[in-house]
Amino acid sequence: MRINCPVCGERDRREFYYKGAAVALERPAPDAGEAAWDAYVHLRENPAGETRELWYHESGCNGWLVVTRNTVSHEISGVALASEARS
Amino acid sequence: MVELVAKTPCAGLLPVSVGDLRLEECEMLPMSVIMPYAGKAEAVGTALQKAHGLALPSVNKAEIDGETSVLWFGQGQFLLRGAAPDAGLSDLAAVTEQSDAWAVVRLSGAKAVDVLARLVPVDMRLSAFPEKSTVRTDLMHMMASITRLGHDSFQIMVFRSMAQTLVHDLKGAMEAVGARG
Amino acid sequence: MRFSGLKVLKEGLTGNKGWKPHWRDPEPKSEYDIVIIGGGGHGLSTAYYLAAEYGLKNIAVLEKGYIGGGNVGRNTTIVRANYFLPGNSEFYSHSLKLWEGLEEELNYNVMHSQRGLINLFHSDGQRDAFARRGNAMINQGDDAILLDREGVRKHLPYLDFDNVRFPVFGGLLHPRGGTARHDAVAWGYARGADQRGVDLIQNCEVTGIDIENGKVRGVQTSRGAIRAKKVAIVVAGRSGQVAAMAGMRLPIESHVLQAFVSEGLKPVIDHVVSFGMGHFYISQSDKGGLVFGGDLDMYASYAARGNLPLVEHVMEAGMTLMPMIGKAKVLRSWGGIMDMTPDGSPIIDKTDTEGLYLDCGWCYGGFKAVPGSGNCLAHLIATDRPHPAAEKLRLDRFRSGVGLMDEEGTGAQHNLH
Amino acid sequence: MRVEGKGLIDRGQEVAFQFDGARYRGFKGDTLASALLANDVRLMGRSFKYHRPRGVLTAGSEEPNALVTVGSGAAQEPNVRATVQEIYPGLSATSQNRWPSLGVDLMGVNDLVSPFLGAGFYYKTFMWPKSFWEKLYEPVIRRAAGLGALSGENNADRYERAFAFCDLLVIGAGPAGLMAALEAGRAGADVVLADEDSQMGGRLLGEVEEIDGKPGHVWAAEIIAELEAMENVRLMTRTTVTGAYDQGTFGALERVGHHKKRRGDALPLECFWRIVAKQSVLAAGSLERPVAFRNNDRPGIMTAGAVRAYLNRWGVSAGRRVTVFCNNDDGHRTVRDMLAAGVHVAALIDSRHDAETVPGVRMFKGAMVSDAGGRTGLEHVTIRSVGGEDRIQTDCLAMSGGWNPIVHLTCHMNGRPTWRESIQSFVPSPDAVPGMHVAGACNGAFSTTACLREGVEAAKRALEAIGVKAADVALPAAEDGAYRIAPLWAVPGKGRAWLDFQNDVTVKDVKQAALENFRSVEHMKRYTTQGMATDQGKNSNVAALAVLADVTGRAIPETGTTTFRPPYSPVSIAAMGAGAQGKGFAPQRFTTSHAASVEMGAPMIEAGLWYRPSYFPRAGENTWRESCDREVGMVREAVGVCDVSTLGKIDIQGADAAKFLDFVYCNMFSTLKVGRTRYGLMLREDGHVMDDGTTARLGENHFLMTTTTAAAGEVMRHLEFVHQGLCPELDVAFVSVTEQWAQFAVAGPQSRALLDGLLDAPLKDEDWPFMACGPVALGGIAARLFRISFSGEHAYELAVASRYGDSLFRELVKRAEEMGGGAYGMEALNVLRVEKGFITHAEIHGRTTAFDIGMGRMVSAKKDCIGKTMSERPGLCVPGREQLVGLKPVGEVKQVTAGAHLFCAEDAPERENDQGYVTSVAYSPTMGRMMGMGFLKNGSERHGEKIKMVDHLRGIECICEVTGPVVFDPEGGRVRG
Repeated sequence: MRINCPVCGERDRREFYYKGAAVALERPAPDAGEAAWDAYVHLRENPAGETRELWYHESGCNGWLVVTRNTVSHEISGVALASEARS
Repeated sequence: MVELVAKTPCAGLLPVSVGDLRLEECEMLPMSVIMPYAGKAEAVGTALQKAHGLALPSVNKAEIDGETSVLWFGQGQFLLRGAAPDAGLSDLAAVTEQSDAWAVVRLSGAKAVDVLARLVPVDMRLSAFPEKSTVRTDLMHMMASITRLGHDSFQIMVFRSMAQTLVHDLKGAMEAVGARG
Repeated sequence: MRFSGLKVLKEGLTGNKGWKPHWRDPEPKSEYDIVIIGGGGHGLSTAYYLAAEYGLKNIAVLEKGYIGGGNVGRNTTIVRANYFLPGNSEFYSHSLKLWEGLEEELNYNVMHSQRGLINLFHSDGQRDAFARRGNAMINQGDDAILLDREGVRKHLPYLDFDNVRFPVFGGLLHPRGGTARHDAVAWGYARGADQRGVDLIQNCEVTGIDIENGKVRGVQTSRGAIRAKKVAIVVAGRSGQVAAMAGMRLPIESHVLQAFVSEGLKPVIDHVVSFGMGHFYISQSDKGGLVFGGDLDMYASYAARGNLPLVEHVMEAGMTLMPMIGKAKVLRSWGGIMDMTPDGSPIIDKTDTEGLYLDCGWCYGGFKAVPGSGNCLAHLIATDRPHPAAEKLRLDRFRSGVGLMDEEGTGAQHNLH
Repeated sequence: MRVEGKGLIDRGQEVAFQFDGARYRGFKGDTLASALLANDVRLMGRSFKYHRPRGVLTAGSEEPNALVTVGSGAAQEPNVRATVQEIYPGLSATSQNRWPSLGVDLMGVNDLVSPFLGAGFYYKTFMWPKSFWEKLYEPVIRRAAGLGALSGENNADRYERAFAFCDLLVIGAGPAGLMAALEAGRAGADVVLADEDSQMGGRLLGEVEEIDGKPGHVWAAEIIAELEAMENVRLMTRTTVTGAYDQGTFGALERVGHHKKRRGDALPLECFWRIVAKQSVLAAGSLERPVAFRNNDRPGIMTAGAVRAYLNRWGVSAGRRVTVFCNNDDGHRTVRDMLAAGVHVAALIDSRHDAETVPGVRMFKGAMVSDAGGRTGLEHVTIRSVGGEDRIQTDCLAMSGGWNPIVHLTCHMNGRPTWRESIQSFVPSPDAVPGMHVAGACNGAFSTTACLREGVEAAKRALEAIGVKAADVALPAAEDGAYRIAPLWAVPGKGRAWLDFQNDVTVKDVKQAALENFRSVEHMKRYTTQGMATDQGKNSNVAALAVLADVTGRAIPETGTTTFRPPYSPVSIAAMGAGAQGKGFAPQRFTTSHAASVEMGAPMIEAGLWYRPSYFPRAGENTWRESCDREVGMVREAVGVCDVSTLGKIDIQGADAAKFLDFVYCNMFSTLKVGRTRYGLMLREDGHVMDDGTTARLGENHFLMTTTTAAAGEVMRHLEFVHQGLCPELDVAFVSVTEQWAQFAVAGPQSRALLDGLLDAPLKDEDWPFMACGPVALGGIAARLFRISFSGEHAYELAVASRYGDSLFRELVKRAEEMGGGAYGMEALNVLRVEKGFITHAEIHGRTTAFDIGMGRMVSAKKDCIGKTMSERPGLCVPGREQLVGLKPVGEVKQVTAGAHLFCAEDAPERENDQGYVTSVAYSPTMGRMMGMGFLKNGSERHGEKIKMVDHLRGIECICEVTGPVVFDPEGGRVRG
């Protein structure tokens, strides 16, 4: 598997660390309530198809990336820096 | 007054030669990581140019002038090597002393690129990685910075504590490449 | 038909013509009391115990492919009860006890082989953690023996004790741990359930779950609608998709776990060996293949196949720990899809929908749980009360934080368990 | 039998080798199989289950029968295909899976009782009595099973791994692959051409046919020479592309040293390549399949293409009286070639009534071979036709049931091949692997002309995809015959007819599986073990599927498909894990004091990737405890020195640095004064403790964070995530300085005196209260000093640039020794911290909260921080949670052990009664007793209570008094003094 880092270019998967769904970027307010926090920390859409997820280019540029990837074909259709990808 | 003796990261480990392949430790030169503060990258570039005669390199590139070099070192990170950073830089960037943090070696020889192909998951052939290219990547299991100094010559950096493993891995690859003739 | 050595002899003498189907292929009825979605190990054992222990007959298992085609047929066949946190302890202990009587229970040789499992440790800190685990196993009534380095050497003389990156300090031996023939477990339960009247419906994909007024009414399938009073989702690997049909979002992320088998070799590894520092475990099948694996590929996936960095990492771990396996050749690699939960432990629970049950989140521990999971889920479905061995496997523990079972201590990041 | 005037072997170079101890001669260019056949050795192996005598079936890596063991001692390599192993002077191979010898194998008795060993028999028996499975049945089965044996010795050969990159990877160097490489090479693309054989050319090497008026192998050699001369083309022979992975990554195994007699130590035996290709052309060819008939596994029965290849490439006739049996025209070529070489062809049996007549041979049309005789070597076959049965004396049967495209790599990413009726086989589905273009025989194109054409076309499609202009390559003239086949999978009749040769799966087994309702192809395979042998069904899957389709009354495509998983052919663990043996599994990290510590005799132990000294033995000390007790005493009474450089150090700068720290730590850092240090506790977002450490404020916007050794990487990653992902607007930058600084703890009542003597200027009391930090100098060298303590003593940590670490450590130790102290190691460090109740990852093991470790009040109420909300979940702060306590043995037994569990004194030690567990223990020389730390339900409220510690594993029970975690100097006077 190779990921096209927007900073470094295309690199082998072994340079990257995977964290999980990009929902981790959408941190609720402290008072958002139990359900919102449960959803944020635990619940996952977990689609069999395209998903947005967080990878860290640990051995490369140190960039946290939002990778749009298909969980069935492993096709990667987009990569952006997390610092720029937040809605 | 106490007198402390300096020891280089690869002391006692290098140089090593296999055929025309040679691995040696680079001289310990001042090194610092420069991380421009928000919106200050351009100003850092100007200051760097003024103080050290080198521009801020673009991604995956190195600026080299004799002993002094600036490597792209990661997102918003640059490594100044060969000169103590100009004091004025500290107003524009987080400047952090790194002179002792890295083992710095030079691998040279016609098949140096084949040696690296055994350890590094990046295309390091001249066509893909010309002179003054640099990458942050892995070397076997270590985070590394690798820069092409010349046609057949590379500068390789890993954390100082891993110097022995670096030499072990490179030496093994040099032997294997050498044995193929 | 009852299986026995005598039967094999008799059939052999008469041309092996008298064998009967191990299970029927019935057409789905329009209504069942209980529908189990998923004809894997857990679904089949659930159906079996519902029929065998609770005398329930009107049950269907709906399988979108062929029975036993999921993770029960693609794993490294390890059976153990070496957990240490309440909830897991009693559950896996219960499951292991069921394993120990499984051949007789099912009249099917699942080749459960209690050859012993050894978890190696490589530092004082790891030894202490394993001591805690071993003591918890004994507190639970199971078995554990703490081995020092020499004790490990006696069992596993072929490890590299001299030049390994992480020297072996010792190991925790779980004598009742071992392996079983994975496919046979699925087939044995399938045959047992079928004999007791359960309809095993293959090539029947569930496409919807019918819910009215908070009560489950049945399912929509590729072979038509089927009404049911109770429905259980037992589809580890696909739990999220099926639960979504009931409007649920689960605390699960699906990950691929690769495994490997080598060419056949004369016996050389007698135990199940686990190398924690390298995320590596290995045993040798009765046919002679080394069966081994490592960590997850670490990215969400439904592809049931992995990539080279993990492959190489597993091989590296094998080479540092037991370099005598170097010349064994990997014959086949495959991947299973794991329901990873935020604490690495499973869920057997009711849902907010009346009559809808959930059995999921087995992470990479599902195979050894096959008997226990089916037995406990059957209890829950039949009595509407959790089985005592599974009462802590609750869905709401993440939200409340009560009774988390994070054996790895890595926290709520699904792939780290 | 060697045939004069044939073959591409070098008859000028004779090569002596051994098989099962007997000496033979072959020629350079021979494989073990061709050389044995040349020496009339037909029996080469035994089957897996029935131990049937077997000869070679094929001439390639798909060989299921002729598996041998090569070499001895640590170099012993089992399961080597005789068809792949090239001979070299001194090669020594032995047969396997037989006892006592290949000719007389007593396990052959299995064959006699085979009616009782049919498909799935073991699921139905061996169940009684219960205990006999592990004791009797399984050991017997295990010993009988398996093929070759590992030596049991550590691998002693070098293996390597490498990466390669290209625009276009061409897999297979037969006519299609050569043309693809030529097209791309001439177009200037960066090409890798890989072929598993020792010579490129593919089937052209084994056939008699012309391309552009030249013998095929001559044409191939010319193309190869042109490719070799191109700088942009890399040729890789003996390289099997084993797997297709995501985004154009391929695994490939190169056999570097297997064909060489003396490999020095440095030459790798194998190299496992990771090839990254923008596009690929699959030109892997096809495999001929056998026909199932009674006793079709006799040694001497081979595929027709193999018989041809042995003749044309190796100059060997596989028999003296050859018979050919086929259902397609390809078998006729074998007749033609054998006759041309002067080999006697006894008969041609073609199952097709309308087969074309082949002159010069007795031909049976519309006939089938129904049986074969000759136990250790074929002697005769029985031919059944409308005219009845004929028996023909023959020592070699060349059979062709048609050809199967090698679709394997197109299945590796879950692509499923599709059935093509015209060739009675599966072909790859389009786009099964992104960027892969399939050409030639593996695409179902069986004429040479079609292969050449498809090779060019595939390369052109690949070039177009990467924007390289195609070059003009003229299509050479070659054979363009049609492929005519009539399906014939299994000859009807009694007896056993083999499908999977190695695993002994017969047509009967498949039928029995269907009878027992294992009708899904996956069920059938698993029940019968069909396709699970070392060839992974290459020779048998399609036929087995066809038999299953037949008995279940379904068409083949309706019955299922065949799929394949990596690797294409088996790959050694040593190759894929190359470099990891010994210490290569993970980097070794050494502190600057390592050499000095080793010189002092300290045993070095692993701490993550680091090595740290366990203790520093002195003369007269016989056990680690003696050294450890002395070292603890030194720290408590004089001064100790300990290297703490392995702790993570992160330099944090920026206008928002303080604000950022407030967010990642649960306690406040914005209030910390410059020149001061504070202990910080970091939570995971799920509310549990992630890590702890001290952070120093070096300037208004400049902090230095310390992490534990174990969590350094995780914390760095976390900080970057929180910054980039959650608050990129903050102006803050991090960089690890762990390696920049060599840092030493100087701890004990004499620490101040030691430093005053060492530093260029003595420390002023008012500047250096507890938790102060700042710059100092020694010998004119800038250093950093922190007045922090992990021992509870008046202590400092002194950091210098790493180059001085070795020197400073020696100096510190020397000075400490002069003051009655010295170096201390991990054992003493642990005792000192347990005496003080300081936690490590033994306590913050990922399941504990700030509440559990008595630091609940550190979670600041004044601000949000990572983990705060979730730490307030009901389950994380309820009464009844296990909380940190100290444990003091008060009964007869004084031994506390880590990992023991805690129970109320009157309770049985069972799970239901579990009250907690012990995390850390130490013998405190200071207190003169064992002490422990652990977690106990409601522990903070139970100080003074007596509880029972039970360690089943070590057989220890001990009554302990519950205390606070701090054993020594609970008021903390010493650390401030």
